[in-house]
Amino acid sequence: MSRIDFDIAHLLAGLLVLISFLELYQDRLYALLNVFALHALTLAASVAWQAFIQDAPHLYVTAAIALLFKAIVIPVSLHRIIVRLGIHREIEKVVGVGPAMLAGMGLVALSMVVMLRVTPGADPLAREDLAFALSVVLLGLLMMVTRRNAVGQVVGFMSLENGLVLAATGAKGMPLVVEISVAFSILIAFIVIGIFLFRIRERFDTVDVQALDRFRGERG
Amino acid sequence: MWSTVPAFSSRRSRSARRSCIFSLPALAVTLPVGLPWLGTHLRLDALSAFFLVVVDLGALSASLFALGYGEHEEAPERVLPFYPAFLAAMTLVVLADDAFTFLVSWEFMSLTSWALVMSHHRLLDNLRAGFVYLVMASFGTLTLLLGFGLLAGPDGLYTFAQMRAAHPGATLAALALVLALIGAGSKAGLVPLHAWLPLAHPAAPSHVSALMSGVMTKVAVYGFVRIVFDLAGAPAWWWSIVVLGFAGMTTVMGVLYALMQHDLKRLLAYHTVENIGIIFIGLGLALAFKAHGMMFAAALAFCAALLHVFNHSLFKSLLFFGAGAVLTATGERDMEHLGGLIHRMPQTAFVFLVGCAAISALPPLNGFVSEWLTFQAILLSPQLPSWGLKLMVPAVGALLALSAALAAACFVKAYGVTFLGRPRSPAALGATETDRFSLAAMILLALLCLFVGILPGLFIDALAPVSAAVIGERMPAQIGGQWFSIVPIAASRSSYDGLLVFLFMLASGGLAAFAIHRLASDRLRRAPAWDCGYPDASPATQYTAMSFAQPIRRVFGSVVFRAREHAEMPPPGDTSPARLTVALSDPIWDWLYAPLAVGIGFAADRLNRLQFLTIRQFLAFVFSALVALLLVLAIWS
Amino acid sequence: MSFDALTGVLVVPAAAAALLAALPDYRATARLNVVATTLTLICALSLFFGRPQPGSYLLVDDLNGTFIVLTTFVGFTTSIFSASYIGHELEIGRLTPPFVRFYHAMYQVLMFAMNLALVANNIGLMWVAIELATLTTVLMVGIYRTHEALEAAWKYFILGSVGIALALFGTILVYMAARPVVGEGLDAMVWTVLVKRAGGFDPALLDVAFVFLLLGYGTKVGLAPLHAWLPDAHAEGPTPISAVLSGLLLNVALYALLRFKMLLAANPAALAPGPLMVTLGLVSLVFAAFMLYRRRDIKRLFAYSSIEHMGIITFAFGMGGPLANFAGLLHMTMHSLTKSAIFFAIGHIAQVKNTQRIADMGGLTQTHPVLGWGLALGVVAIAGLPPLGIFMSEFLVVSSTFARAPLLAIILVFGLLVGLAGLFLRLNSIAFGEPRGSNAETHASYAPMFAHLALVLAAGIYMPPALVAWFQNVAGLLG
Amino acid sequence: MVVIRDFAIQGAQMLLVLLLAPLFTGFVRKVKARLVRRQGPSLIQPYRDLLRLTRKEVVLAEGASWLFRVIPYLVFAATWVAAALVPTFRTGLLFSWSADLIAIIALLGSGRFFLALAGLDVGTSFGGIGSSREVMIASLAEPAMMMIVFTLALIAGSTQLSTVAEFMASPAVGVRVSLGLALVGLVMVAIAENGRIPIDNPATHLELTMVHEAMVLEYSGRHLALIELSASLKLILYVSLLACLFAPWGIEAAGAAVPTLAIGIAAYIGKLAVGGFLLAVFETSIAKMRVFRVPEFLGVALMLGLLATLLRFVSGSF
Repeated sequence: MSRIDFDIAHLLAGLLVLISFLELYQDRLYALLNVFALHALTLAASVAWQAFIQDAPHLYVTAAIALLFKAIVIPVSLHRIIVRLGIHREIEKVVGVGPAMLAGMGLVALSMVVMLRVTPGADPLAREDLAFALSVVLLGLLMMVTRRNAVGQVVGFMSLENGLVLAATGAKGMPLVVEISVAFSILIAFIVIGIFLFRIRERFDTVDVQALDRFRGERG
Repeated sequence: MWSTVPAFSSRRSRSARRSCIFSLPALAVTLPVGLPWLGTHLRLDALSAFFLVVVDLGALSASLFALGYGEHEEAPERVLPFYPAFLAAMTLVVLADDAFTFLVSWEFMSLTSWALVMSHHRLLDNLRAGFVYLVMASFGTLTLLLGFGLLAGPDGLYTFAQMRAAHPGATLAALALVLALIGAGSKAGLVPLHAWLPLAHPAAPSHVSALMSGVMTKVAVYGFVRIVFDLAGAPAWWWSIVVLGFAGMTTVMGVLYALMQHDLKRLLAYHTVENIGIIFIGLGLALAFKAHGMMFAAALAFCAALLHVFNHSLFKSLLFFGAGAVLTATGERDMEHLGGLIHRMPQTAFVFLVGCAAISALPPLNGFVSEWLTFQAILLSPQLPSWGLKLMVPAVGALLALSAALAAACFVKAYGVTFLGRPRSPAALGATETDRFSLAAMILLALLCLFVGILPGLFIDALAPVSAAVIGERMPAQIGGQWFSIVPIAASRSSYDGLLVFLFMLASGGLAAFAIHRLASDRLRRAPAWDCGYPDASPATQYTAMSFAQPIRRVFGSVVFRAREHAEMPPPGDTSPARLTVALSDPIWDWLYAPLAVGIGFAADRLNRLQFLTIRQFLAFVFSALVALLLVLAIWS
Repeated sequence: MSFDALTGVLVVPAAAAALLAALPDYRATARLNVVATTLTLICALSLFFGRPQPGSYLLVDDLNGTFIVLTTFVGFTTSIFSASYIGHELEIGRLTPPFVRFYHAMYQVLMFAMNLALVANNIGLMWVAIELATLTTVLMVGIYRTHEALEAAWKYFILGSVGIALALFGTILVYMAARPVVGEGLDAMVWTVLVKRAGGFDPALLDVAFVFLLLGYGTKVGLAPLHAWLPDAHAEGPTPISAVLSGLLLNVALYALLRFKMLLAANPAALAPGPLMVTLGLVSLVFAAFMLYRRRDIKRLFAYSSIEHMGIITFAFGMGGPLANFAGLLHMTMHSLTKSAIFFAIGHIAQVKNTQRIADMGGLTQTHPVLGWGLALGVVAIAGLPPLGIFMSEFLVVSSTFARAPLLAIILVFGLLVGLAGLFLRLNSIAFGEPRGSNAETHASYAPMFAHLALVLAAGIYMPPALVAWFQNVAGLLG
Repeated sequence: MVVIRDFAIQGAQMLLVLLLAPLFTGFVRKVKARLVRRQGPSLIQPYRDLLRLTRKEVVLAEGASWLFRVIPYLVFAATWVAAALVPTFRTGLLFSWSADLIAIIALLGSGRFFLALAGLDVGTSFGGIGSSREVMIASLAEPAMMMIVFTLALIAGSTQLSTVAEFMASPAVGVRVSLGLALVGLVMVAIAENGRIPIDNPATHLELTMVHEAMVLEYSGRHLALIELSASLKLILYVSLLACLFAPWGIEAAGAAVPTLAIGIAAYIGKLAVGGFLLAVFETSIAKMRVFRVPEFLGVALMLGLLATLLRFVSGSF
C-alpha cells in the first residue's frame, strides 16, 4: 500500500489514543460522554479508512455501527440516564487527573514496548495499529478502574472495545469482524439496559457500584 | 496371578533351619485395580507377615469384645459399616507393595477410623477430636506422599521394588527419612505430632479405641520401618540421633501427660504415646548399629522394638477393653467418679490388673521382656564410634528408665483409683460385672501377656526371620539354651528366664502361704478401717487421681506443664469447704498448635476482606494482573 | 451418520431451546428438558463410533471429545436434578411459571453454547460461543430478582464482559500472528491449521496473545485474582446453574486455555505457558483454601472450593508432562462429577432447611441421613481422600511435582491441607453435631447425586483401560 | 550329684538371707539404740515380733478386697526371689542366670507396685498419702538405680550379677572415678528404697511424716508379718548387693568346694555387721528431711549415676 494511506491510518489510530487520554482527563459526565462520542467518531473514520484501503466493503458496516450506535445512540441514552439519576454534577474519580495521566503514559509506553518486539514483519501497518489498539484497550481499562460510577465504567468499557475494533479492522482480511462488532454492540446494549433495569426497578437509588455491593450475602 | 518371589536374602542359614510363619518365602500378587498402568501390588514378606499377625490378633480380640460391647452401642449404624472397612484398610497397608496402594490404604485407614471416631458425633469434644484427627492424618499422608514422590522420582516408579532398585543418594535418603519420620510419626503419635491421639482414641467406641491405640499405631510403625529400613537404603549415622531424640522426648512426655490425666481412656491413650516412644528408641538404636555395621546389635535392638510392638498391641488392647467394660458398667470415664470396682466386677478387675502389671514392665509379664531387651541393646552402644551417639544413648537410657518408673506410678494410680478403694459415685456403686464375650477377649489377651512373658524365647526366635530380612542379621536362637532363658548375646553377659522367675515366685509365695496357714493362725476378722483412728470417713476423703499425682506433679509438672496449685482457704470460723484448683498448661499445644491455628485464622481474616470489594476494585485486580504480565513480557525478552 | 451426531450435539439443544421457550406447561418443559439433554448425550456418545472430518468451523478430536461427553453427561444429570429442584421452587413460589419457562429455554441455550464452544474448530467461533454461554448464565444467575441475585449477575456481567474483551483481543493477536504464515482469511483462525503451522508464527505476538487469552478465559475459569464473580454467581443463582457453572462452564473456559497452550507449545520460540499457569494455579489454590474458613453461605463455600480445584487443575496442566497432564484431565473430570453432585445435595439441603446459611443447619446425618451422608461423601471426595477418584489425581500431581520442583509441591500440599481443614470444619457443623434448623419437606431426586459419586468411586478404584488409553493419548497431545 | 549340690547351695542361700534378715534389722536397731545411750531391744526381738504377728488373727478392714489379702504374699515372694538372686557368699548359684541385675530391680519394683496398690485398696486417706509418696520416690530412685546398673554393666561388660561380682573381685577393676560415683549413688538409692532416714523413718508414729508405714497402715497379723519380713529382706538385699559389688572379698567363685563355703559365709556376715553399723551411725547422725526435699536428694543420685555412665561411655579409662 502507498505511504499516504499508511500515514492516514496511523494518524487516525494515534488520534484515538489521544482522545482516550482526553476521556481520562474528563471529570464531568456530560463532557465525558461528548468526548466519547468523538472517540467513536474517530473510530468510525478509522474503520472506514481501513475498509477503503483494504477495499473490504464489509468493514463499512462496522464503521456504520460505530457511527450510529456508539457515537449517537449510546451517548444520548446515557445522557438521559444521567439526567434521570441526577448524578451529572458529581466528581466521581478515584484517582486525580495527574496520576491517571501519568499511569496512562506508562500504559502507552508499555504497549509500545510490548508490541514493537514483534518482528517488523509483513506490514508495519498492522504492527503500529496493534500498538495503538493495545494502548486504547489499556486506557479504557484504566478508565473503568478509576471511575466510580457505572456510566463512567460503561464509557470506559466502550472505549476499550473501540480499541478492539481498531485492532480487528487493522488485522487485514480478518473474518467475523462485523459479527464481533455486532456482538459487542449487543453486549453494551445489555449493560446499558442493565443500568436502566436497576434504575427502573428502583432497587438502587444510585448506580454507584459500591451501593450495589452493600447487599452481600456474607456480611453479618 | 499368584507368584512367589524370594524373600530378602538372609545371610544366615539358621533362619531357614528353624522354620516359622515369618520365614516362609514372600508371596506377591498384582491386581489390575487402583492406579492404571501400575495396578495394585500386594506382597507378603517376613516384615509384613509379622505386622499382619499383630493387626489380625488385635482385630480378632476387638471383634470378640465387640460382640458383647456392641449391645450397649446407641448408634450401631454409625459403627458397623466402618469397622470392617477399618480392618481391611489396616491389612492392606501392611500388604501394599507400591506407593499408591500403600497411601490409599493408609489414608483410607484414617478415613474409616475418623468415621468411627465421629460415631458419637453429638458430643462437641468428639467433633473437635474428629476434626483434629482427620487434619493431622491427612498431614501425615501428604508428607508420606512427598516422601514417596521423592523415592519414585519424576517418572513415577511407584512400586517398592523399583524404589529399592533406585538406591537413592545420601541427601535424598535423608530427606526421605525426615518425611517418613514426620508422616509415620504423626500417625504413630510421636511428640510433638501426637496432639490428635489423646483426643481421637478415647472418643471412639472402646473396641475401636483399642484397635486405634493397639494396632493402628503399629501400622504406622510398620510404615516407618518399611520406608526407612527397606526403601531408603543404607542409613547415615546421624539418622539415629534424630530418631532417638524424638523417641526419648515422646517416651517421657507421653507418660508425664498420662500422669496428669484423670480420664481413664485418655490416660491410656497417652500411654500409647509413651510406648510408641519406647518402640522408636529400639528402632533408633537399630539404625545406629546398622549404620556402623554392628549387625548383631542392630538385630537385637530391632527385635526388642518388634517384640514391644507385639506386647503393646496385647496389653493396650486389654486395657482399653477394661476401660470399655468400666464405661459400659458405670457410664463413667472419669476416674474421680469411680472406685471400688474390684468388688463389683472382680474378673474385669483381675485381667485389668494383669494388663497394668504388663504395661508397667513388671516381671514375669511381657512388657518387661521387651524393655529388658531394649536396655540390653542400650548397653551395647558404648562400642559405637560416633560421639553424638556416645552422649545421646545413655541419656535416652535414663529417659527410658524414668518413663518405666513413671509408668508404674501412673498405673498404680489408674488401677488404684478405678478399681480399689471405695466407690466415689452411685454409678460406681451400682456397677455390675461385664458380659462374657468382653471377658473372653480380655482373658485371652491376659493369657497371651503372661505367655509371652514367661516364654519370650519362642517369640524372639519367631522374629528372627524378620530381622534377618530387614537388618540382614538375626539374634542367636533362644530355644534350646538351658531351660527357657533368653540370652541376647552371651550367657555370661546377661540372661533372663521368665518361666523360672515365675515358678520361683509361685513357689516361694505358695510356700509362705502354706507355712503360715498351716503352722500359724489363719483366723480373720472384719472390722472398720483403722486409718489411724479416724472412723468411718466418707469416700470423699480417699485419695483421688489428681491428689495421687500431686507429689509427681510437684516434681515434674511444675517444670513441664507450668502446673500451679491454688488453695482457697475459708476464713476461720467459716464452715464453707476449702478448694484446691490446679492449673496445667499443655506446652506443645500452646507453643505449636495454637500459634498455627491463630496464624491460619489471621490469614483467613485478612484474605476474607477480598470478598467485600467493589466491582471496580475487582476490575483493578484484573487490570493490574494484565499490566503485570505485560511488564513481565516486556522485561522477559 | 457420524456427522449427524456432531450436528445433533448442536441442533438438539438449539431446537429444544426454541421449543421450551414456546411451551407454557412446567411439567412438560421439565420433561422435555430431560429428553433434550438425553438426546444430546446420545449424540455425544455416538461421536465415539464415527468422527467427522474436521471442517473449517467444527472439529471433534480426542481432546474435546472428553469435554463433550463430560458436558453432555453432567448436563443430562443436572436436568434430572433441576426438574425436582425447580418443581419445589415453583411450589414455594420463588419462581413463577414464566420464569421457569425462560429458565428451561436458557438452560438449553447454555448447553448449545457450551457444546459449540467445545466443537468449534475456529477461534473466533469459539469466542462467540463462550460469550453466549456467559450471557446466558448471567441471565440465569439473576433469575431470582433479589438484591443479591441482581447484584451478583451485574458483577458477573461486568467482569465477564471485560474478560470477553481481553480474550477477543488475544484472539485477534493470534490471527495477526497466523496471517503472515497461513495467509489471510478464515484459515488463519482454524485450529487444525494453526496448530500445524504454529512453528512459523511470530513468537512475540503469540506471547502477548497468550497473556490476553490467559486473563480473558482465566476470568471464566475463575482463577484468582480474576475470580470475583464466581462465588456470588454460584451462591445467588438457582442451584442447578451453580452445578453447571462449577461442573461445566469452568471446564469449557479451561478447554479454550488448553487449546492455546498447545498452540504456544507448538512454537519453540514463544514463551513457555507453563510457569504462568502454575503461578495462577497455586495462587488460586492457596487463596481459595484460606477463603473457605470464613464462609457463612454453603454455596459460596463450595464455589470457593471450585476455585481451589480449578487452581489445582491449571497447576497440573501448567506442570505438563504425561503424568501431570493425565492427572489434570482426571482431576477435571472427577471435579466436575463431584462438585455437581455436591451441589445437587446442597440444592435439596437448602430447600429442606430453607436457608443457605451454614449457621442454620446441623446434624444432617441425623435428620436426613441420605442427604447428610451424600454431602459427607461428596466432601470426602472433593477433599481428595481415598478411595475416591480425586485422591488418585492429587497423588499423581503431588508425587510427580515433588521430584521436579519440590518447593512448588510443598506449596501445593500446604494449600491442599488448608483447604481440607476448611472443608471439614464446615462439614462438622453441617452434617454432624446436634440437629439444627428447620426440616421442610422436599421430594428430592437422589439418583443424579449418587450416580456421580458412584462414578467417582469407581474411577478411584478401577479405570477401564480404554479410558486410560484415551486420557494418556490426550495427555500426550497436551505435551 | 552336682545338680543336687547346687540345689542345696541355692536353697542354703535363700534360707540364709531369710533367716539373717530380721537379725540384721534387729542389729541395726540395737546399734542405733546404743549410739543414743539406750539399752534397746534384744537382737532377736524382730523374730519375736514376727512370731507374735503370725499367731495373731488378722483384722481386715471392711473395704478390703481379695487383692489386699494376696498382696503380702506377692510382695514377699518378689522380694525373696530378688534377695535369693544376689550373690552373698558364693557366685554362680544355680538360678543366678535366671535374672540379671535389671530383672532384680524390676522384681523389687513389682513388689513396690503391689504394695502401693495395697495402700489404695481400703480407701483411707493415709494409705493414699503413703502410696502416692512411695511411687514419687520410686519414680526417681529407679532411674538412678538403672544408671548405676549401667555403669557397673559397662565396667564389667555384663548385667549378670555373678559375672559382675567376679569381675569386681578380680584385680582388673582398679580404682575408677565412675565406680566411686556409682557407690555413692547406690548408697543413696538404697537408703531411699528402704525408707531409712533421712528419706523415711521406719520407727515413726507420726502419720503425716510416714511413707512406707502409712502405706501398710491397714495391715495386721500374718499379713503385717510378711510385709515386715519383706522389708527387712529388702534391706539385707541392698546391703549384700553393695557388699558383693564394692566389697567382693571372700565371695566364693562358682567352682568352690563345699567346706570352703564357711569362709564365704563368715566373710558375708562380717560385711553385714559392718554395713549395719555404718547404717546405724548414719541414721543417728542425720535428721529426716521433708518429703519434697526427697526429689532433690534422689536427683543427686540420678545425676551421679548419669555422670558415671557418661564417663564410661565417653572413655573406657574412667
